[in-house]
Amino acid sequence: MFEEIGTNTEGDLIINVGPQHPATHGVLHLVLTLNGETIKKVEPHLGYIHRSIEKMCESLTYRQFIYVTSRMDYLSAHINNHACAISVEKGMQLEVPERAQVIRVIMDELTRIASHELWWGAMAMDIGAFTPFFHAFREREKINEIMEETCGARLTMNYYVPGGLMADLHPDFQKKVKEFIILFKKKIDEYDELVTGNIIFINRMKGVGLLSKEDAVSFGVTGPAGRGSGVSNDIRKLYPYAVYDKVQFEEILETGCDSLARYMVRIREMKQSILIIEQLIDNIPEGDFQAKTKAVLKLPKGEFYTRVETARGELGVYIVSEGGTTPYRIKFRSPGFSNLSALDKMARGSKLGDLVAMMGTLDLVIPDIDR
Amino acid sequence: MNNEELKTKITELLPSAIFDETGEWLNINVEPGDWLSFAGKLRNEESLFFDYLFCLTCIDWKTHLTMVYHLSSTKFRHNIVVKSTLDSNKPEIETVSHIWQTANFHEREVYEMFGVNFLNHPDLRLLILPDGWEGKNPMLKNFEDPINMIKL
Amino acid sequence: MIIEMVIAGIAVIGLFAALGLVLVIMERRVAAWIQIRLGPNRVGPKGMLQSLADTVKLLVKEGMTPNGADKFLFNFAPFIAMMVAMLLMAPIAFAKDFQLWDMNIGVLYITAISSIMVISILMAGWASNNKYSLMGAMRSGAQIVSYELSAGLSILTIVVFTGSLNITDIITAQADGWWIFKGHIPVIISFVIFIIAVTAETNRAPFDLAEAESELTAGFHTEYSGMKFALFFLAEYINVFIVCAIGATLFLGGWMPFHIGHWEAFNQVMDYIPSSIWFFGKTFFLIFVIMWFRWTFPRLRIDQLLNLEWKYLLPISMFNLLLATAMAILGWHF
Amino acid sequence: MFIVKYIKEVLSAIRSLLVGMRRTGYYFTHHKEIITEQYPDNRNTLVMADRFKGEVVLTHDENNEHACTGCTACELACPNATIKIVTKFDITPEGKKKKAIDKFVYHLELCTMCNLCIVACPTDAIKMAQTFEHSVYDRSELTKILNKPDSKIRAGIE
Repeated sequence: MFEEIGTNTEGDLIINVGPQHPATHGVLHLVLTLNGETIKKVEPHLGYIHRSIEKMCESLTYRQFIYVTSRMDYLSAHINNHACAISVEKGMQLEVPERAQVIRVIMDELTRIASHELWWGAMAMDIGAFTPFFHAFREREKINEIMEETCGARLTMNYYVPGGLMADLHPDFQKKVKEFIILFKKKIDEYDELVTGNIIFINRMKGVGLLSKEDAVSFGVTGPAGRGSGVSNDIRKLYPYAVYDKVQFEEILETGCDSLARYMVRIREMKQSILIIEQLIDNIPEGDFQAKTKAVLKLPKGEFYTRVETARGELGVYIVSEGGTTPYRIKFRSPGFSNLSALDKMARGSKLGDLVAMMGTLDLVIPDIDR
Repeated sequence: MNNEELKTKITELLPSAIFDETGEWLNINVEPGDWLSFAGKLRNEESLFFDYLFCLTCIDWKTHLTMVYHLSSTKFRHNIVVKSTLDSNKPEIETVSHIWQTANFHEREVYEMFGVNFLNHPDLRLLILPDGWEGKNPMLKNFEDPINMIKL
Repeated sequence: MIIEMVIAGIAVIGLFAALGLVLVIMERRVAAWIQIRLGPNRVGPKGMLQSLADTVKLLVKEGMTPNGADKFLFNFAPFIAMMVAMLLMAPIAFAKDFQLWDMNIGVLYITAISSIMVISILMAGWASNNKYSLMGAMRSGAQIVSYELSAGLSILTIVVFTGSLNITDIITAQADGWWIFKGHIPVIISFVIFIIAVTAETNRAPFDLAEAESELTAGFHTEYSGMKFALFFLAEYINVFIVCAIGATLFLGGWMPFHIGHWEAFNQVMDYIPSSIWFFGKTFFLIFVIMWFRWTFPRLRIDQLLNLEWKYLLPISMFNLLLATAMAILGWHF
Repeated sequence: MFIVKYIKEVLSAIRSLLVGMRRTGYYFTHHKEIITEQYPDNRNTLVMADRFKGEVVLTHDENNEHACTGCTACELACPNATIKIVTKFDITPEGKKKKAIDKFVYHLELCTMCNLCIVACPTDAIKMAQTFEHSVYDRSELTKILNKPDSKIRAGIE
């Protein structure tokens, strides 16, 4: 693997981007073949943060394995947990109380906003604008505070359990979320002033990292990255889970197929998430927050596949059960892994500076890729 | 298409397919030898149009390995699961990375984790594991690593 | 004569040190406030001594030379950067009658010397034996060479109006009003182009491709550490100061106070403010603008950077120079 | 026309840049918007959320009594083997043998604050504390024994 690094026979420059590199936001290792500034080939080398979560889960019970998945795509921890909780509930045919489902959706959407918020700041930083990072964190901090108050942690909350939630909402939750909505609506226009409308930014993103609709489907590029190529793949719309079929929202599709389209999808998606939260926040039904479950959970023999929409794309949780208290085999189809595989296709022929824009708009979270 | 229609259509394409409807989606068992031509038909047949391979994985059943392909169509929105049983002593199956490009990475992952050899794969190398792990397949049930694995 | 030179040398070095400290703290404070942070606030009153602490840290750090580096060039490059910065100090008029060397080709001298800067960057990038450094150096080579053209052309606008290359002459020509006010549109356009071009020439964001952090880790000074890095760092800030000083001299009247036509009383009040304060005030205002750019804009891509120069700035400034020449000949300025 | 388009392009580009500069200029001049928290300085006024999961503690009342029966539900619930309960047999005044905890060993270095042990506890003996400054100089200091010396189980808890 490392002999090939240097220059190849055609005199192209081979450089390593990562595992420690400011633009990879983690330990992603890309081997680039460059001709001058032009990229000829991108070759990802993964596994620097591989913990084999799938293998770990084989020895954890159905109550225990949910918390591990927060560490996968740590920016959409709630949504990962939601997928696992749904899988177990599907297997046990548990009815989740309405209240728990509504709260789950609100939490998921808050997580999605927080994740896009961080992506926006980090991507702007990749492009070279440092200020948006801090502005994005200001709003994200508010979400983290809401999470901390209700779930007890800021990033890896472990708030969902099979059958509902671990605890009821904090009394201040609704008030704080409403305050956040008002604040966020004010600040999202500032984002446009600072970054979206900026001519330098538009020029950096437009026509960069083209990924056609056919390729996006073929590479399995999902989430905002796929929707930027015009692929309708929002699991919340196509295969609604929890109460997503009862709320009004729009699936954002852009047809630009480039980095700017992927960027716009996320920016518009944040507004849709706010819309979903607005519909639900005043209509949280009263009742239990947790279904009655046995102390030891057992799934019947069979296979259970759950698809949810995380902030990065489609997360699949595939549980193969032999009827015991632990999964026999569990597979996480993580969105980042498939999204990354399209990077080579996108990057060929563009400039080195474009690579960071592409990586930024694919929104790569490395633990999500490596698992 | 619903499951019944899918069944009749698929039986036309591959008479030897065995169906199993216990799960959420239609399960189809195929022989590893039939897989490549069957996959091409699934992708290209106009009324099926399975253009989106959303999950590719393998299950170690100790006695044998099972490849699992989850397929979906972005046009008709129907899903199927294709399974193929491999011999655990010499697991081999044809690659589908030229039909669904996402299979490239997923097959590399299965190759290193389960040791399944994908015939005609363009770039079958270790993706996640570091150098020197060829032949040791961590996701197999009989894998032992006294240093890195902590038993609770 | 020798004593004079020694005193001047010490003064320049002292000014360098002071400027480095002031500009670094200023940059950090501007960045912090724009980014809704407090900024340095631990060392000294309100964190004012932070850059002194940083300097001490950099002094005691080990200056490493990579194994495969060209040792001589690697160690020599930061000094060239510093030398260029020092040479550029010579013709700048810091206050009334306070100038190291009032040469008759001051403006030409500045444009000539400032192009040597690129050599130190190329040298550093090449000698580091690091691919990132080399790419950074090559980028900045292409960048500085092309942006010198429009910087030079916009300076020429003022030379055309004044009819002299001498810095003192240019300043005295602005006694009845700064060029930015009495030069009409051509001077305003060339001022804008000058600011953009010098931002690029000093390798500062949004034109910091030579050290583009997210692409090339740290560009040409990736391998530098300790005092050698500090010299590059200092040279960057000194260069910013110098180009802003030149901008202030050419367009904003240097140490010349702000005068309005025949408002004698107002003009007299303005004259009471020392000329050095006028000079440094204008210079620091321009420095602030350049810092403001840095913390607002994303970075350009290399081809866009060259597009901007060759397709926009250069044609505009050439046309602008033509316009300015016509105006100077016809005497259409105040 | 080409020239008009060119000039319009330049002007709209400059405008978009000025819009951004106005926004950053606003924050440069409005210091009320600063959100920095000066952490070690505001330590005394810092209030953690009451559900914040900092570390597991075994609650003791003023009589140095706790509610842990040593049932090991928390030990079983823990995904990381963070908790180890060592039991012993106490002799009650009536002369009967009674199971009680000897040591409630808690490995903070392994804990992921997942809250599963708290949920599993049938007697609400353990809870999450809101502490968060856990740094120590030696790793062994993170292995804690939660029950205080000479503490007893509260009467009436089975």
